[in-house]
Parts: sequence; structure tokens; C-alpha cells
Amino acid sequence: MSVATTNQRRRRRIRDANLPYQLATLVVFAAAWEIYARVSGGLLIPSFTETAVATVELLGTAELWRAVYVSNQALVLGFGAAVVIGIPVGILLGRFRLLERYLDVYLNILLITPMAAIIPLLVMSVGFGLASRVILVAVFAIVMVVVNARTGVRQVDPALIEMARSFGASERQIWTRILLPGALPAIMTGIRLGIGRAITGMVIVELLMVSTALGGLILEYRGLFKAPLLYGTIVIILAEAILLISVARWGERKLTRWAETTTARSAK
Amino acid sequence: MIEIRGLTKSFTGQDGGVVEALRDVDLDVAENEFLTVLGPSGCGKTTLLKIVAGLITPDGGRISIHGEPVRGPGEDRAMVFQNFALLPWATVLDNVAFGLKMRGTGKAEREERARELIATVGLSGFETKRPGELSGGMQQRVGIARALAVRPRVLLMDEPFGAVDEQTRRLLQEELLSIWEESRLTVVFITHSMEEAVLLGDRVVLMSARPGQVSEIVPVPLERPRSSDVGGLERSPEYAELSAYLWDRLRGMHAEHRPAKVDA
Amino acid sequence: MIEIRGLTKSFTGQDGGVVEALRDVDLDVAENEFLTVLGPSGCGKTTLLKIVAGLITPDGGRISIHGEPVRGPGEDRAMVFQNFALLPWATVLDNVAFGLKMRGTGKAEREERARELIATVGLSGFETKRPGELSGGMQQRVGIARALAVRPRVLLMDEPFGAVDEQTRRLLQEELLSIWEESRLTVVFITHSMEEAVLLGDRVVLMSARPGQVSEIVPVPLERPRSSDVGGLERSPEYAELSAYLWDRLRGMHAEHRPAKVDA
Amino acid sequence: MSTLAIRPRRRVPWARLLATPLSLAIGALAWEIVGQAASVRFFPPLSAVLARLAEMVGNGQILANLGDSLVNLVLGFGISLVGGLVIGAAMGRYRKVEAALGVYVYALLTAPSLVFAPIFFSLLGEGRASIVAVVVTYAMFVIVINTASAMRSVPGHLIEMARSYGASEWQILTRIMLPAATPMIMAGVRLGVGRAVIGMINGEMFIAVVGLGRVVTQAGGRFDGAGVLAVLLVIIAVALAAVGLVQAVDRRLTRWVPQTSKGKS
Amino acid sequence: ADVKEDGTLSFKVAVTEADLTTVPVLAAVDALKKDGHDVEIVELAEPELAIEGLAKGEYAISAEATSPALNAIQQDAPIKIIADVVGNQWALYGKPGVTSCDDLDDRPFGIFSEGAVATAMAKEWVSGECGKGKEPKYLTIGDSGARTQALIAGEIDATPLEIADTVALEESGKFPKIVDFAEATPDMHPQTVYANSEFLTQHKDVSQDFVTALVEQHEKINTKDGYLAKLAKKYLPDEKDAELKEIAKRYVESGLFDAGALTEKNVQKTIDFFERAGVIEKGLTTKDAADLSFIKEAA
Ligand SMILES: Nc1ncnc2c1ncn2[C@@H]1O[C@H](COP(=O)(O)OP(=O)(O)OP(=O)(O)O)[C@@H](O)[C@H]1O
Ligand SMILES: Nc1ncnc2c1ncn2[C@@H]1O[C@H](COP(=O)(O)OP(=O)(O)OP(=O)(O)O)[C@@H](O)[C@H]1O
Ligand SMILES: O=C([O-])O
Ligand SMILES: [Mg+2]
Ligand SMILES: [Mg+2]
Repeated sequence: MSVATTNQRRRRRIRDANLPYQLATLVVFAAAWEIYARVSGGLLIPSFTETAVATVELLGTAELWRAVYVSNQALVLGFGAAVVIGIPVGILLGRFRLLERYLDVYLNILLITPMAAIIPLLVMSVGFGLASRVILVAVFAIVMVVVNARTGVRQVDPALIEMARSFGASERQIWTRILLPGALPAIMTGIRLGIGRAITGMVIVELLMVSTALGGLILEYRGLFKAPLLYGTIVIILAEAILLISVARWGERKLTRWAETTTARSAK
Repeated sequence: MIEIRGLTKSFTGQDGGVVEALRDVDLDVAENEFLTVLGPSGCGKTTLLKIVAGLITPDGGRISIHGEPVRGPGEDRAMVFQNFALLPWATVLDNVAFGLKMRGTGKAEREERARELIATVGLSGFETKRPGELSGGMQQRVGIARALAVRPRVLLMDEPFGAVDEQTRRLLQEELLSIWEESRLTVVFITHSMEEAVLLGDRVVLMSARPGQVSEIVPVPLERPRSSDVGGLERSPEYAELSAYLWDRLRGMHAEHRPAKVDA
Repeated sequence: MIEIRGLTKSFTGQDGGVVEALRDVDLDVAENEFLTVLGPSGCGKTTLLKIVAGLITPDGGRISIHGEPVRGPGEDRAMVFQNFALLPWATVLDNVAFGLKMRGTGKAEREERARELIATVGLSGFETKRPGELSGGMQQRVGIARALAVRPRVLLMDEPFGAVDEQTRRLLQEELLSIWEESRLTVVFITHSMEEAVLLGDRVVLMSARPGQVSEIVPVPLERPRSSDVGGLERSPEYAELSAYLWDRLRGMHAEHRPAKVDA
Repeated sequence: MSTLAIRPRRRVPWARLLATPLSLAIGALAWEIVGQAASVRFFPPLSAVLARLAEMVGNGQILANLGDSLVNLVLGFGISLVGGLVIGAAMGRYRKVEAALGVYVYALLTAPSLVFAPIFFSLLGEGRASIVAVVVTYAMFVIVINTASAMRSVPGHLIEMARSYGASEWQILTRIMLPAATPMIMAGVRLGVGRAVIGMINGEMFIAVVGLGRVVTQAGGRFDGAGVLAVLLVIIAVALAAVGLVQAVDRRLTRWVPQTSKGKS
Repeated sequence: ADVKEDGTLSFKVAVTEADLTTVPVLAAVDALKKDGHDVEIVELAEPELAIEGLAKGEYAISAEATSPALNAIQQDAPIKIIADVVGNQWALYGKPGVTSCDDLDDRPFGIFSEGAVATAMAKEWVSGECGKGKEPKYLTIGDSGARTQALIAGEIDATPLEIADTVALEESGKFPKIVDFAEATPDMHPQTVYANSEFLTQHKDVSQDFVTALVEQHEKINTKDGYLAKLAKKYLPDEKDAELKEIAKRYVESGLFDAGALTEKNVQKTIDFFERAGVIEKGLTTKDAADLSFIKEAA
């Protein structure tokens, strides 16, 4: 119990220590933005204050929340699929070298392919509905999940697998009792990075082809030169990304407290 | 009870080179014996132990326990690992209960048994800690408790105290001896340390490297029980004589293998 | 030559707790002395050594070398680290020359000097290897050569052989002794091992923990030179007596600090 | 001497060398078969895509635009590399810099960078500068983050060792921290170069329509599946070549890392 | 725009996804180049970007949808409409069997983004034609080509399309034209040429030369057989030849190219239309939005 509270206290102190610096950065950034917008802003560049006002305004509209709801359907389904498919595939690749050797090149290709370019083809094949949005979100996110799960499995101490075998563990038990928990920190990192990618995918498909929801709002505000609302929407999307990633980080910490690194920051 | 005849094992390294880890090893371990194995690094000690554990299949030769050929890991054997091999995410209790769980023991029974063993190795009160919160010596106690929990007849230990500091090591040696004296398990114990080999073993198996072979088996004339005063034993002339003898033998092997120059 | 008076040092842990690592430590090290420091884990041995090295500033007390107060790392001292602290990307030659480079020695001179030291520690032929290609014992030879290369008057060694296997350790001990006997450096040598403390030291400093204090200083009556037969020394009655005495003292300290139960 | 002089018989690891080409061949075959069987416009068989590619190369469309795109890539990646290393090193070394920038860098890493396209346009116009800026938003942050955590995880005892020999702050940075951090930094650089290629195409598609991005946009607009995939093949080849180049540099810089601890990507 | 030593100019003209409708503009630019001016054609991804650049004075001239220009003008951007690019080329197409608005009640109806011209015309038509309480389900698909595909694939029941996209559709004969917006909303000029006001005042003569050249190009297109197809081949080398010819023919037949078609009256009507559609606020006048002196001079 005492351990837990000191941990919390430490974490809180670190957060408190960071906050002034974070705020300072924000202030500098906001000031630079405000000045630039006032001096030489164009039609598409609102000032910081206008954007802040528009953001608050947007949050009070039903239209925004409807858009958030619709966009997030694709996010939840697509990202869920990426996790459910990606983790086992990653573990499989991490465990079986041969398989990995053959699939590695495709993972690399997936990692470097500009998905935006294939959106027209995707939309042609599965249409403009939820399906293409879900697929695109999944495709954006899954590489991160697979690659990290694979790395995680590779980092599992082989001695643990041997130990389990010495006690007669089956392959299934090795997966559930050794590989999955051992790879969990890396898997959680993959999930965190995957969320970022998933949100990117969600927005990009809406911007490029299926212009509903948040992407649709961006296009609309851009088309009407409502710059503050345009960037208000973008701020809200970024806020969602940060929120979800923070939740993932929190979950990561909860689930993998045992792996908290002991590498102290080098002096200074 | 353990009978090893003509055991051979080679490995193909990642670079395609072949290493002969064991050549023609013959060895018998008696029931209740405490056998220690000593030899330079890379001489095949771990390979030998893992073959006994059923984790590695030999290329040739026979190995049987109580007349039964070894075909894989079995309930009669349990291993204690050099680097502990504890699950970092599991509590002490779950780690100790791990072997029982793999063998399908029910929750209530395995926890009871685990608590018992935790008490035996002096870790009561630490049941809910995780390995990261324990010192090396405490971690290795967990490893020993885990192995003992499955009631093995043969305990296989691969340099179990190699990663533990000197003082803790002595305490663990004393504890291991008293556990062994009570339970009369059969123990095969690998070590790098001459003192340890002599202090613990009934016989010391000396192995030499490239290829890994049994070069000599040395009986230890020290009296039992030895658990009460490991420090005291060191003062006996038999101990001094034996350890000097082993040191000479090992230094010879070591010097042979210390390269003066390598071609890159 | 080293004079330590009333040294104190506390650390504030990450969790905000304060640990008193050293309390009121007085210690004198004579010119050319080989001083070994023994004590349970966490008693402040490393802290003490780093203060002498000038890497840590004490909270209170005085420390001077040849009457000069210590203000930071100095050219008169060199340290050998427990985990070798070799640069994994640099060759043996560059590692040995590292200290000289930091001190601005020219390339030709430092390479010549490095090759000399590499020969001294028996690593000629390995100049272009990287640490990853060497065994632990060979790595620590590199660490020792690096320290000797800068011609220190004081050699500070923090459990230098802790990560090396038993047999290699004995060889390194013999080598270190013969180097020291030739050069007559002043050595402060931390160890966890009683045998090592006795085999190497002129005096053994026994430290106790919480707070870290010097509890006793034990002179070693064994004859010099000892380098020729470390194994043989162990058979002498003085050695047996002294090591038994130290073991009793240490076991006492250790048992005191072995927690029976913790509050979670 | 004798023992080590025996050189182990080395076998060429054919199985490993052949895995990638073999795997690509299987993939290509599967693509061809599925493409033929499906017979739909959005998924033409490989042969059709290659034919289209040959045609596009023939009429000069690919090569002319490729050069343009590569300039964008090289500039953007170069800036990302320098910026990523400097900011990352500062974040890794100085807690205050990390405190000030950390959250934002993470936010930018995960943000859908495409939404910033109009900002770049407003700030930098439609020229090369905007596209390079998009490349930078795609590539830089992953380098920053890897560099920062690489610097943070440099073993403290190496720094202490250097200090004990009187190393200066600058010497510690250049002689200890940078080399020690290199493997992890290079992992970030490898990810960064892949992202840079994506940024290059996106910049060319969503600000000024130039380079390969222009070719792919036009093909997409016509729903010319073979055209899109043909350009995509070129882009993937460019990206794989870029990643391969980084890997080659990586191998040179990190030869010292022991095999066992050298995790892939 | 920079004035070079010999008095000629150096400036940029922005286009968004060059297609057949922008070809005459490109030809007019070439005429200016012949006079010694240095004109760079910039191809942008979105019309909004062109407007932004125009407002900042980075581009002298651009041509695309009228509504973003009006929107920007209303926000005090220094932009003026100076000529027509192409007449109202939009028509509403439906899947087989759809003939009136009532058939579309609660059916998927593909639109360009909110605020786009075609969307506004479609919505105005829906509100005028459909029975009370009847409304299609709008589905936003940002690209005319994509909407054509969606219509063919049966994803949507109806959508406004431009001529370029309808050729393939009409060939099949299965997809009926429900309404031609050129007839339903006469006087609407959805696509125009606009320019930076400062450029217009500082370089009146060059601006005039440009508009005159554009008018000439339009004239040639309307009078010389196959002239547009020839231009198209020159300026759109990547497009398929046969298809382009067919589309060019359709544009010419529809008589959509008439740079001088803008009048005070129809510009005001166009403004009024966008006001009704909610794309711009009330209060904008022809005088604010357009400078028709160039086309008058050219005529
Ligand atoms: N899986 C393997 N693949 C290739 N070579 C191996 C493998 N396992 C062991 N070897 C080689 O076999 C030889 C014997 O190894 P083993 O681990 O049994 O030695 P050891 O006596 O336990 O050494 P140490 O005292 O260092 O633990 C060594 O040369 C080693 O490199
Ligand atoms: N930088 C530090 N921050 C906080 N506490 C520290 C720090 N360095 C040492 N300590 C604490 O000071 C005490 C003494 O540490 P020190 O490393 O000197 O012990 P030691 O005798 O060298 O132990 P060991 O034998 O395990 O190496 C320990 O309780 C340790 O936790
Ligand atoms: O793949 C991306 O377009 O980011
Ligand atoms: Mg071993
Ligand atoms: Mg220490």
C-alpha cells in the first residue's frame, strides 16, 4: 500500500514539474500563432483566439457530436479489428522465425505504403459505406500492432519458455502464460501507436473519399473559408487523439507496472 | 538411478559452424546423491543438464531414469535456472505455483502447496511481491521453491547461485543442503565455483571442453551433515586439499583454452 | 596519502525517502597500500569509492589526497568498474586509449602506451577486437589496462571481478597482484568476496549498513608477494582463520538485514 | 591459439537469403491469379499493372516525375534527420526540454498530418517548400522520439566512466552518448525514411499536384486501378530502396552491436 | 507579379485539377507567353488553396468554382471575377427508373461537399420539386468521378454530375438525366475566372490581354470544328484521346464556352443563388464581386 502511494506521489510530482514547461511552450506557440495570423494571416489561417472560441462553440453543437459519433464508429470497429487480428499475427511472427522471414517484406511494404493513394481503389471495391472506412482504419493501424507484438515476443526471455517447457507447459500454455504477458508492454506500445494511426486513417478516408462526419466538417468549413471552425475541428480531432493515447498509456502503466524500466535518466 | 551412456550432442551455430558440445559422455547418478558438475565455460554442462531435463534431444547415446528412457520433460524432474527464469509479471505466489499450474493442479491445492514452499525457503510475507521487488538471493529462493513445489525426485540446478552475491550465496548453500538432507532428493548441480562443488557435492564431476567430455569424477570425503557450518568446513584440511587439487586441474584446462592470439 | 575524515552522504531517493549512505566515515590509506573494502550490499562501498574518485560530492567531512582536497575527478586517480564500462563500439585499443584521449594525449603517444598496457594484461593480438567479442575476463583486463594507461597513483576498483567467473577471477587476481607488486600503486579495492578481500589486501575495511559506517579494519598477516600462488595461500592456517572470522562478522550483518516480513 | 584457429565450416545461409525473393514471387503469383480471377477494375492482375507501368515509363511520365519527387524526399528527409537528431538529443539530455516539448511531439507524431496541409500552403505557398514541410511532419517526430529515448537509455555507468577520466560535457555527448544511442536512433531513422516517402506522396497529392503524387492522383481520379498500382509499385520500390540505404548505413554504424541483441525493426 | 526589365511581367496562374474546362484558360496563358510574359501554371489540389493564394497576391489569376471566390470576397479578400470559364454544365442523373424528386425520398443521394455549387443547386431543386417532408439521404462523395462510379455501382440513386463524367454514363443509356441545372437555374454561373484586384489595377493592359485571349479562344472553340479537341490533346496529354474527343464534342455542342457571358444581372443572380443556398451571407453585390470591364472591352 505504501509503495502504491509513493508511486502515485512521484508520478504526480513529475507531472506537476512538467506542467509549467508545457504551458510555457503552449504560450509561446499561441503567441506566435496569434501574431502571425494577425500580421499576415490568410483566409485559411485563423488567429489562435478565434480558433479557441470556435472550438468551444463547436463543442456546443449537436452537429459536431454527431460527426464525432459517426467517425468513431469506423474508428472503434477498425481499430478493434486491427487489435484482434494484429496481436495473434504478431505473436505468430515473433515465435516462428521461418514464417517471419517470409512475411517480413510484406510488413515492411505495409509500413511504407502511402495508403492515401489506394483509397480510390478501396472505395471502388467496397463502396462508400462504413465498410471502407472500417477497413482503412484497420489497414492504417494494424502494422503498428503486428510489428510491436512481434518485437515484444522476441524480447521475451527464451529462458522463460524453456522453464515453462520444463514444467510440461503445452504450446497453448506457452502462448497464454508466457508470450502474451511477456510481450504485453510492447503490445501496449503498439496499441498506443496504432491508435494514432487509426485516427489518421479515420480522418484521411473521410477527407478523400467518403466525406462524412469529421472529415466532412473539415471539407465544409474549408470550402466556406470558415477558418476558425476548420481549425476548431482539427483541434478537437487532435484532442481526441491525445485523449485516447493517454487512456492507452494509462492502461499500459496499469497492466505493465512490473516492467517499469529501471534505467534512470542519465545525470542532468 | 540416472544412467547416461555414450551421450553425444552437436550444435549448428547461426553462422553454419558445427560445435561438438558433448562427446561420448557416460555418467551414473545414484538415488539421493548430490552430484556437482564443474568445468570451464562452454564445456557442455548446461547441455548435459538440459538433456537430463528432457529439453534437448541428444544426437546419440542413451539416458534413462529408473530404467525409463528420457523422452521429454517429466514430472519426476524439476529445474532451477541460473538466471532464475521467474515470470516478472507474476507474484511470488504465482511464480512458485507455476509448475503446479502447468501440471493441472487445482487452484486451492497449488496455492496451499506454494505457501508451504514459500515458508520453507523463508519468504513468508512476500507472497504478493513481484520478482522486480526482490533481491537476487530472494529471487533464487523463489526459483527453488517453484522447483520443489512439484515434488520432483530429481532436482536439476544450472549454476543457481551464479548471479547471487557471495554472502547470500553462502546462506542459500546452507539452506539448500538442509532441504536436501531432509528430503533426500537426487540433485545434479552445475557450478563454476570449486568451493561450491566441494562444499555441496558427494562427488564432483570435472568436465573438459572442446569437445565436452567427463574428464574425472572426484569423490568428496567431507562429512555430512554439512549444512550447519559451511564457513567452518573451509577450515578443514580435506577441504583445502581437495579444492587445491581441483584448482590445479581447472587452471590447466583454463590456460589451455586461453587464446594467446586469434585470427579474426 | 588518502585522508578521509567525518565523511557523510545522504541520497534522496526517487520516492522522496532519504537514505543515509555514509555516516561519519574516517579512513586513511597509506602510500602503496592495497586496501580492500568488504561489506553487505548497500552499505555505501560504491558511494565511498566514488567520493574518492571525485564523482560524488559528499555532504560533509573532508577528503584529501596528499594533502590536496578532492574537488572532482583528477589525473592522479583512475577507476576500474564492476561492469567494465567499456565502450562497446570501440576496439580494445581505443578503449584502452580512452582515458589518455580525454586527457588530450596525442594519437601516436596514446596508441603506443595503450599497446604497452594491452601487452601487460596479456591481450596482445586483440587490439582490433570489440568488447562484444571478448569473454568477461578479457573485458575486465581491458578495463584494467585503460585505468593503468593514465598512470594513476591511486587505482580505485569497484568489485572489478564480480562479473567474472571463478576461474578467470583467480587468474585476474594473480595478475593484478603482480602488476601492483611491480608498480606499487595505491589501490582501494571493493569486493563482496571475503576470500578476495583477504587474498589481495594489506588491510580489510569492514563496513556495516544503514547507515554506512566503517565497523572494523582488519590487518591481513599473509606474506607478500602473494601473486605466485593464490591457490596455495588458501591452504595456510592464517588464511582460514581470518576468512572464518570475517565470515562470522558478515553473516551477522547479513542476517540482521534480511527482512522477515515487509509491509506492502 | 590452436583451438580458435580452427575455423568453423561456414554454410551459406541460402534459406535466409532466398526468403524475401521467394516470398515476393509467391505474392506476385497470388496477385496475378486473384487479379485474373476477379477481373475487376480496382484489382487488375500484376501483368496488367506491369504493362501499364511499362507504358508509363515509356512515355516518360514516371521518370520525369520521379526526379522531382526524389528532390522533395531528400530535402524533407534531410531536414527531418537534422531536426530530429537535434531536438531528440536535447530532449533526451535535458529534462526541461523534454518537459516543454514531450507532449507536443507525441501529439504531432500521432496527429493526422494531412490536416496541416492548408497551413503549410498558407505559410509556404504551393512550391517545393510546402511539400518538404509535409515530408518533415511525417518523418521528423519518430526520429525525435527515438533519439530522445535512445539518449535517455544510454547506460549511466559509461557516462560516469568518461567523467572519471575528466571528459567534458561535449566529449560525453560526442564520444559516449551519440555512439551509444546510435542503434536506437537508427531504428527511428529507418521508420522515418519510410514515413518520409508517405509524406512526399501525400504532399504531392494534397497541396501542389506535382511529381509522382500527381501521376497517382490523376490515375485515381480516373479510377485507373492499374495506373494507381503501377505508380504505387514505383513508390514502394523507392521506399524500400531508401530504407535499404538507411539499413546499410545502420549496419556500418552499428557493427559493434552484438548479434544477439540486434533486434530487427 | 514582378515587372521585368523589358516591361513584361512574371506571374502565376493557378488551376485546380486541370480538365477540359480549364484548357481554354491554358491556351490564353500561352498567348500571354507569346507576348513575352513569364507565366507559370500552378496546379493545386483544392480550389480553396487557389483562392487563398489569390487573396495573398501570390497568384494573379485563377479559374474554378465561383462560390469560394464569392465567399472570400465577402471576407474582404482582394479578388474580382472577370470572366466566365464555362457555363452551367451540371445535370442530375439517377439510377434506372428514377424520374422525379419523389422517387428519391430517403434514398442515397451523392453530393459534393456542403457548400459546393452542385450541392447547392441540387438542394434547391429538391426543396422546389419534392413533396413536403420528402428528402433524399445525402451522402458526401468529394469527387465527380467517384460519384459516377458510385452511381454505376448502385451505391447511390442520384447525383449531380458534370458533362465530362456523363459521357460514359449516357452511352449505356440506362441512367436518366433527371434535371439539367442549366435549365433549372438559368443565369447561374458556377465556374468563373477571377483575379487578384491589385494585379487587375496595376497591370490593366495585361489583364485585358488575357481576357481578350480567352474570349478569342472561346470563339475559336465555338467556330472551328475540332479546335477544342486539338487544344485538349495539347494540354492534357495524359488523358485518353478518344474519350477526350467525345467529351470535347459534347462541351462544344452545349455551347458552354462563352467568356463574355457574364453580365451585371446574371452575376447578381448567381450571388443571390448562393445567398439562398446559405453558402454566403447576404449583402454582396455585383460591384463588390466582379469587374466586368475586361469582357466588355474584349467584346
Ligand atoms: N542452442 C545452441 N546452438 C548452438 N550452439 C550451442 C547451443 N547451445 C550450446 N551451444 C554450444 O555448445 C557448447 C556447450 O554449451 P553449454 O551451454 O552446454 O556450455 P556450459 O558448460 O553450460 O557453459 P557455461 O559454463 O558458460 O554455462 C558451447 O560451445 C556453446 O556455444
Ligand atoms: N544515486 C543514488 N540515489 C539514491 N540512492 C542512492 C544512490 N546511490 C546510492 N544510493 C543508496 O545509497 C546506499 C549505498 O549505496 P552504494 O551503492 O554505495 O552501496 P554498495 O555498498 O556499493 O552496495 P553494493 O554492494 O550492492 O554495490 C544504498 O542504500 C543505495 O540505495
Ligand atoms: O499512410 C498515410 O497516408 O499516412
Ligand atoms: Mg551453462
Ligand atoms: Mg556497489
